[in-house]
Amino acid sequence: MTQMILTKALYTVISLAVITNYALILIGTMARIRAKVQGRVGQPFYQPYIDIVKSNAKRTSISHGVMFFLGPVFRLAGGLGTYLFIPAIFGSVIFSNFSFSGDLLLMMYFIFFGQLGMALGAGESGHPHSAIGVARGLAQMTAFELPFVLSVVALAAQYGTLSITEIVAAQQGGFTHWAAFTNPLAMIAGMIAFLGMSGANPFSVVVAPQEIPIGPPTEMQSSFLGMLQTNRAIFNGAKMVLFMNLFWGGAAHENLLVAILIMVVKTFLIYLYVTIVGASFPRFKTEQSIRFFLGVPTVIGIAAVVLQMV
Amino acid sequence: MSDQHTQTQISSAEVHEVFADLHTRYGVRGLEEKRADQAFVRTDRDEAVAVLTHLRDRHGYTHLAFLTAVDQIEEGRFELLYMLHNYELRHDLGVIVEIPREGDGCSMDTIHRMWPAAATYQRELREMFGIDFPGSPRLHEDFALEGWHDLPPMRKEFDTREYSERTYYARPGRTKTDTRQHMKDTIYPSEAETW
Amino acid sequence: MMTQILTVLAFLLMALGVWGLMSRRHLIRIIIGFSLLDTGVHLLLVAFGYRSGGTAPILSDGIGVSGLVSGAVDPIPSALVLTAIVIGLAVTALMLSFAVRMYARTRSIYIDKNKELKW
Amino acid sequence: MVSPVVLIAASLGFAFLYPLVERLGERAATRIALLVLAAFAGTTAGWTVSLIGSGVALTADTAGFVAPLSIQLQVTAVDALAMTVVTLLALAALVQLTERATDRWHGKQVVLFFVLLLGSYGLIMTRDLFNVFVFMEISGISVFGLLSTSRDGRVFEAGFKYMVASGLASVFFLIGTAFVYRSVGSLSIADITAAAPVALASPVGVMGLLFLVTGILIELKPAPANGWAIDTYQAADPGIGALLSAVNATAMVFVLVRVMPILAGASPVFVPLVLIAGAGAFLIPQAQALLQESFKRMLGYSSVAQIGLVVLAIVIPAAGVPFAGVALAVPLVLLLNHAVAKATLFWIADATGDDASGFGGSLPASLRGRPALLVVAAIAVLALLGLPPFPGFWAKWSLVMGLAAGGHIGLLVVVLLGSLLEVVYLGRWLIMRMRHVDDDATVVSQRIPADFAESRADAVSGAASGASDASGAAAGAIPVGATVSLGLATLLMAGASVAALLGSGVGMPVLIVLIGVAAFAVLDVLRIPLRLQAIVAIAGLSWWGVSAVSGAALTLQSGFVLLFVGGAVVQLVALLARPGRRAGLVALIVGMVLSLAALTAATSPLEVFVAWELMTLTSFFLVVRGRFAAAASVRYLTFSLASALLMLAAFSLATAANPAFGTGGGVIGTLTTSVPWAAVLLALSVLIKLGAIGLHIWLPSSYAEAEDEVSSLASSVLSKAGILLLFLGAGSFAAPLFAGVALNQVLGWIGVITALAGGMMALFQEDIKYTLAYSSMSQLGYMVLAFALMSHLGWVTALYLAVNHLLFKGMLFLAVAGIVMRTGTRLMYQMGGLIKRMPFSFVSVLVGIIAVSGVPPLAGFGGKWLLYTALIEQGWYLQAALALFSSGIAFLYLFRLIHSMFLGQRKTHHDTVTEAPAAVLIPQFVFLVIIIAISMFPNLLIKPLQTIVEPAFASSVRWEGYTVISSLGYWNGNAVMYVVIGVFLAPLLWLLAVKGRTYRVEQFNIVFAAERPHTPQSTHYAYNFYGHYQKAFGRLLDPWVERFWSGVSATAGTVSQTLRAWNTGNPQTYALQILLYLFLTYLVARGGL
Amino acid sequence: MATADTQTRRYQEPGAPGNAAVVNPDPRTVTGPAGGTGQGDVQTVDGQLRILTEELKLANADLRSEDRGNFCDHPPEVIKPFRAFWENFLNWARSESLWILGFGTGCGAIELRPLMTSRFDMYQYGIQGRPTPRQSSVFVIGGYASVKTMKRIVRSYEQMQGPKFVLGLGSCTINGGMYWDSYNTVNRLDHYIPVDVYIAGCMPRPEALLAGFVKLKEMIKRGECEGANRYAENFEWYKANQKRIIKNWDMPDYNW
Repeated sequence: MTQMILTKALYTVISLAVITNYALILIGTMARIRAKVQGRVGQPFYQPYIDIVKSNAKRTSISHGVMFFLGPVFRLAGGLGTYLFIPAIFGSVIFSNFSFSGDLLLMMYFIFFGQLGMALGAGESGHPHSAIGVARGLAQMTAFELPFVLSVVALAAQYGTLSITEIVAAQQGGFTHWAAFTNPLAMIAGMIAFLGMSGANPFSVVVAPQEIPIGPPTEMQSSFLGMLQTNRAIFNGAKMVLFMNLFWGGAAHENLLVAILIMVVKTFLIYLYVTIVGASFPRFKTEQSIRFFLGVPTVIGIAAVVLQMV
Repeated sequence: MSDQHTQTQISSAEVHEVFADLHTRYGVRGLEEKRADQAFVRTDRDEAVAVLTHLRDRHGYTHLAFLTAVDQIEEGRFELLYMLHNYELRHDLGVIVEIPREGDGCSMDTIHRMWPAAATYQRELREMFGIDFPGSPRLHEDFALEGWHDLPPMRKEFDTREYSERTYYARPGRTKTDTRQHMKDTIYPSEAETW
Repeated sequence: MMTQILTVLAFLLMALGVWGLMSRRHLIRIIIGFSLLDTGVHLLLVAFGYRSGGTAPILSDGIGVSGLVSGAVDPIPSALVLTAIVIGLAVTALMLSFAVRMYARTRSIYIDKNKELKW
Repeated sequence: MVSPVVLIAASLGFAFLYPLVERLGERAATRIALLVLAAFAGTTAGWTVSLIGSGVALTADTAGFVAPLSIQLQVTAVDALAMTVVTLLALAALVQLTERATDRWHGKQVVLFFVLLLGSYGLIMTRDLFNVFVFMEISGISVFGLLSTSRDGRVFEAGFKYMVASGLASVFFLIGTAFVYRSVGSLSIADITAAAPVALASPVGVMGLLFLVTGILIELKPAPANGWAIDTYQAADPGIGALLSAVNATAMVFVLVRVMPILAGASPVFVPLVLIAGAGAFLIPQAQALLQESFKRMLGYSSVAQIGLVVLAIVIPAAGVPFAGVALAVPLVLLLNHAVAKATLFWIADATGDDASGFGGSLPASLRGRPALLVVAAIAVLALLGLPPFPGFWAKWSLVMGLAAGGHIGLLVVVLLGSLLEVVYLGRWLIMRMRHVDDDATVVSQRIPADFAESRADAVSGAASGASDASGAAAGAIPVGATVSLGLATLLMAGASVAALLGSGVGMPVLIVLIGVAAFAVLDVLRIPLRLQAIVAIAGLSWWGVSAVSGAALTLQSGFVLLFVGGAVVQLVALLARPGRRAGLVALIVGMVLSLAALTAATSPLEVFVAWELMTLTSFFLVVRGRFAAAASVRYLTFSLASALLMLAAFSLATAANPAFGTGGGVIGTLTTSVPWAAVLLALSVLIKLGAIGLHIWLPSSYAEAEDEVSSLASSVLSKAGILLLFLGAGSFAAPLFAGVALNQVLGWIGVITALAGGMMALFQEDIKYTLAYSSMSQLGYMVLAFALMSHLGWVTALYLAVNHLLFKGMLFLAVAGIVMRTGTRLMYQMGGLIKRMPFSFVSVLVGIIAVSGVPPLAGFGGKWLLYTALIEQGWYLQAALALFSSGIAFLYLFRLIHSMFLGQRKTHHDTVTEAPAAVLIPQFVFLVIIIAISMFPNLLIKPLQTIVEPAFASSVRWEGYTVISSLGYWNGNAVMYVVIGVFLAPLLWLLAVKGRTYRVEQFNIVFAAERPHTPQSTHYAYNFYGHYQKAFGRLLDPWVERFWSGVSATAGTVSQTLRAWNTGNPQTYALQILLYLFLTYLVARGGL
Repeated sequence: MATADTQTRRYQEPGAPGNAAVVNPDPRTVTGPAGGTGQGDVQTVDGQLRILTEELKLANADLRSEDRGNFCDHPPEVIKPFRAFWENFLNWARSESLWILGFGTGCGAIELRPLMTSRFDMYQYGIQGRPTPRQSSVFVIGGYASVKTMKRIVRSYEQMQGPKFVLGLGSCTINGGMYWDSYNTVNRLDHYIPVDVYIAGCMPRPEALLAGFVKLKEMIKRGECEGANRYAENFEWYKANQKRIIKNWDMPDYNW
């Protein structure tokens, strides 16, 4: 028993280390790529590490209260948990994480865990801009949730299961088996929702730096900010892995390193897609993005579901 | 079209007509025509509001461009300048009112009921010159300065350099150089010839 | 035959009464109409009890009970009418007194000035 | 035995002798009169007892002849009972009358009174047609005389109209009598009845009977030819009105009873004729009464309507359970119920001097602060509305059952619709009288001060003040006489209720409800403080609950008993925080809980319905206690009773189709009916109670405007009654309804749309209690959705959600109660930053909202997991997506709730706020512990729920340790909890390790664009929190439903306005109407033109 | 880097008036916080200036009484750096991740903008803007600081979390520049907040600004930028100076 727990703990640490470092490097690299596109040198690819170290190296921090203090903890816990409830690499024991605790529904609801904690922390900071950011973020979240849910339901209907592992298993055997190609409508709705989920342009009104300085984390600093930066990497990684699993066949290979490579490539492409869209469009207002998500993507999602029903 | 817009629509004779009217009614004096589209008149403090009202209602000077003051410390008075504008004629008319600098006399009737925007000018004048405008809204609230307790800084007897030295810890060793000369001598000696 | 005539007459009287009741504005006239209506009904009752050639239903020595049963007009309607007349009288009196009070209150004897209560 | 003649003679004699008696002095004379009446009452009571025993009638012939030559008086048991009640009411009326009489009229009034009594006795006893006329006229003349003693000068005008109308009626009656006599040759009713099929079947005979019956009907004041009667009720002194309504009308009904056999024998047209007349007489005045501004006039309309109902009951053979087989029991009970109740209401109008009616803030709250009078008035109104436990209820039940059994669907609709209208105006009257004096009766949604100013007084909830302190209404002393009369009437009603209840055959659980209420009412009378009462209630209910479920297997019944009683007991603890006394609060709560329990134990449709009605009533009286709850409780009462009436209709239809319907009880599917319409009505009824979209407009304001503890109980416990009923009627909903669509599919869509709409509306509320109320609506929508799945997992989900909702909504509402108690406001944006002052409340709310929104690892997620799994399993994909979307919305409003109250900036004047009292916190933490427990170990809850559902469906999930596995997915609550603890602790330890020196700063120490925040009020972002959401949805969020119901209300008003304009106030119009009525009866008899 | 340096030299000849290139004046060497009667002395107005109470809490005496409970009353504290290697590592991280507070206090702020452009690309030096003082580590005072702005500068500076660095941009921050005799412009920024690097010029070009940043990075790496600690050490002195010019002090004594 003890040995089992220790093994699991070790696997968890490995899995988390891989995803954290990968996601941090991915963020740094993507920033550098963006800089290159703009004709700049750009920050070093390891800049996210420096920033996190710097934030944690602050000598003082202020706390507005218990929830403020715990907010980033909740947030990071949400990110970690979300990742840990997803089997990152199909068929790998090390990367199966804690996916035995629950299925897709658990994962979808666990996303709220971090949001809620962060929102509470931001709320206790007493800063109106934090609250405004949270209000916007939550509103936008419910909006993109609808197409996302529709696409997930379409997938569940298609494969007759809510287990992520089984969904990935059903997509094995060549890229034509990927949900992206067997259920393109669901994929489209889901990938549009993913834009909202990642909070990049045009759905970045939550943090709108010019208007409501940085939104929810306006008051967050020092180690708190460091945790949020860490979470940003992990949570992003988790979401990309999830979408990779749902629509893009997951990462599966008998050789673990090849499987990781597959994951790296796929998530990189997913992130690139977000970056490209983000670089190409201006920011929506909150009500605009709500209307957007409840418009075309929702209709596509409904179409995907209806296709499964008939 | 644009020419018509910029050109003044009023002739000197007409300006004189307005002046004559004001003169006969209110004893306005001292017409100075600085430009074709700009003239100044002087009036007494007691008549000033009536003159302004008359100008606004009868002669079409509906716009208060600004209200400011000039400290004529040598003559011991402030000159309040009400700059009015007539949109139809594209003509500016400055009404100069002289008021005493010191004591209770350093005050003027408020005109914020005629031009609500005037209240803001009057706040500024109160703060910068210490001119009182009884009845003007929010007159004694801070305007540009926060918590100023000294002499109103725009009065000429206020020594701003002395105040600065007294208050702001001048850094020793500061020298003053004529900028133009410095640039010629030191920074752009080669290019200076071409200026 | 007599019965039919009387019946028709009774209904005519009733119709007259109803007409008076419905068409007059003056309270007293309404009451008169009402009385006419009453009278019509009484007449109807009497008419229904009438037996052609019958005697008055009075129990006297000359006529025995059997003679009365066979020869006299039906006594019950007459008895009823008597009762009804009394009652009608009482009601009419009450109506008149109410009319007086209404007039005292509103200073108008006309019905359409006396309709505060409605809806 | 005393001969009937004696009674007549004694009445007459005493009336004549009274002027002599009066010489003994006024008081003595009054006493003698009362004694005489008492003797009458004794006589009639004696008759009743012996006649019920012997079963034969008491007959007396006058003038030494025998019938038909003589006038025959006869008393049956029914007659005797009616006469007893009439006499007792007369006794009460006399007390009231003599006290209120002016000197001028005193003696004359008594004389007239006895003449009226004589007439009434005569009408009941006589068996001679002409004699009926005589007694009618005697009654009439005495009524006119009594009328003229009224204070209101308009009474002469009214009396004049009455005389005209009554004169016409007499004329008709006489004409009819004449025809009948001519055809039959006898005036004895017995003879005529015997001869009718032969002698009166001719056109002439029928014509005569038509006149006769029209005359009688006119005397019964049938709508639409009854304006004169209404005018009279309005102008007469209430005491006279009471006599008119209770004594005179009662006696007149007996005339119809006598004549009915003749009519039925003579021609088949008369039964439908009288039915139509009765239906019209019942329905039309109910509509006309809606807009009345005079209470007496409204009562007048109500009186004539009630008589209409009695007329219906006379004709329809009742087939319901109570009084089955007793001839005329239904109309008699209805009649006497009406007589007592109506007399009571008239006397109350007299005692309070309040003749206002209708709806508006300016109306006097004349029963506020007069608890005794309020109880009496409430009893009268409830009895009049035919609600349990009053006799009228059983009669109405039987009547409706009879209508359904007889296939009179149209009449069924008329009766139910009329009853509903009656609920509206009488309920409104009662609510307006008992409302808080501050209440302008307009509050149906949140109130926000126009200038957003902090105003404590404005937003203080009803809870802060309580019911007992309100004595704004000038409470003049009630006259002794009125007290006696009202007391007598109430005793009469109570006695009748007990008798009817015992005779109705309902089981013990229902009786326990009433015993419970009565017991705690006694405690109130003894002025026992609230806390003590609460302790007694907690102990009693716990004991009762434990004894009810101990040893029993876990079934739907015991499960719901646990839910209801357990939930209520825990929340009752919160009452310990309230010092002082609150009359009626505990009694009503106990009544509500016990009636919910009775609902689970009901073994017949009647019991279900009684329990349902009792639950409605107790909860209504709980809701109406709120400080600004008048308008809300009008909606609550109207919709609740509409729901009850629909249920009644459903039951009657179902029973008519299947006499065995609903017997059994307490198990899933008891109330299954195969009649589609019954199923639809049942579903509608339950949907109203569950606040489904479109039918929800009563819910938010009722939950929100009630006192805080009541809100909590209503939302967490009471709302589950509908769910229970869904399960009881489960089998009804699965059958295809039309075009292959089953009712449960419709229910499912309604459920999910309700969930979404409720959440949407909760988003935009500033008032915390409205937010929670809308949230309840939304959650109930989920339960309906889950139930509608009609699958094992769906039902487990429905029950799971019900339990979960009870836990977290109880917690949230109680936490809010504590906060409102401390901060004195219900508006969220006026709170803020309370986390530091009320940390325990914060924890409770936090756990509550996590549980509601379904965020793992708490129990709420279990509900979500079950729901979506069940939905997807059934192929309800779109519903699943919508449900998920609305669960996101739920997350939004819940965050807003916790943020606006606890986070953000604390107001300076809340700096000294303290934590909620322990008594309020304890129940919250009890719930909290339960939530944590079932989160850790979901099998603790899900497995028992599976057991409950097992009888209906085989299990479709299996367990592996703590993992529940469905055909679609799996969930291990235990593991999730550990993972969450792990991922939470790791960052926390990391943070504690690496963080530099952390300074605890205040809420104002924020970066504020280099400025400092001005005031907490201007820095707290809470008002219109989701403004952008509103903007995004635009017109979609318009209050369509509210508008629809306003339209319905306006239409009803227009109809009422139009109908009442018919009563022009002109005697000639009235006369014309009477003639038209005659013509109409002729048309009906002829079967058309 | 090299380009920036050259350009700095091109326009900022040492020795030019007010062209102090990069200076790091220690306030204590100019006017000591303790005692002294000179021009730069602490002028306690009627002896009223008391920042700390006996319990070493901030008195917040200038706030309305009902506001006092809304603010923290803890004074700033000196926080000792870690030791050699570890602190060097942290200093490296701090110097490579300079987040500027997006608060343009004067006309010099216009020179900040070009740094974001592709031409100057401050990101490559680990510099980026931040909209809130809480998350920023560098405060660039963009030129003249009027008294009114000074109040906001003090607030924002105090709200930044240490270690924090201040760049004085332009001559005005050094000695008032062309506003040296103005009645409402401070002459020496370092009397009010600790300044790490001055960049002289009126206005300095973006290249100069970049050179300043480079200088700052070097200083941070050497562990010389302890402005936050200096501020805490000489808290009363700074506060007295600030309160001397900021007359309507409607904020807490330390803004946290």
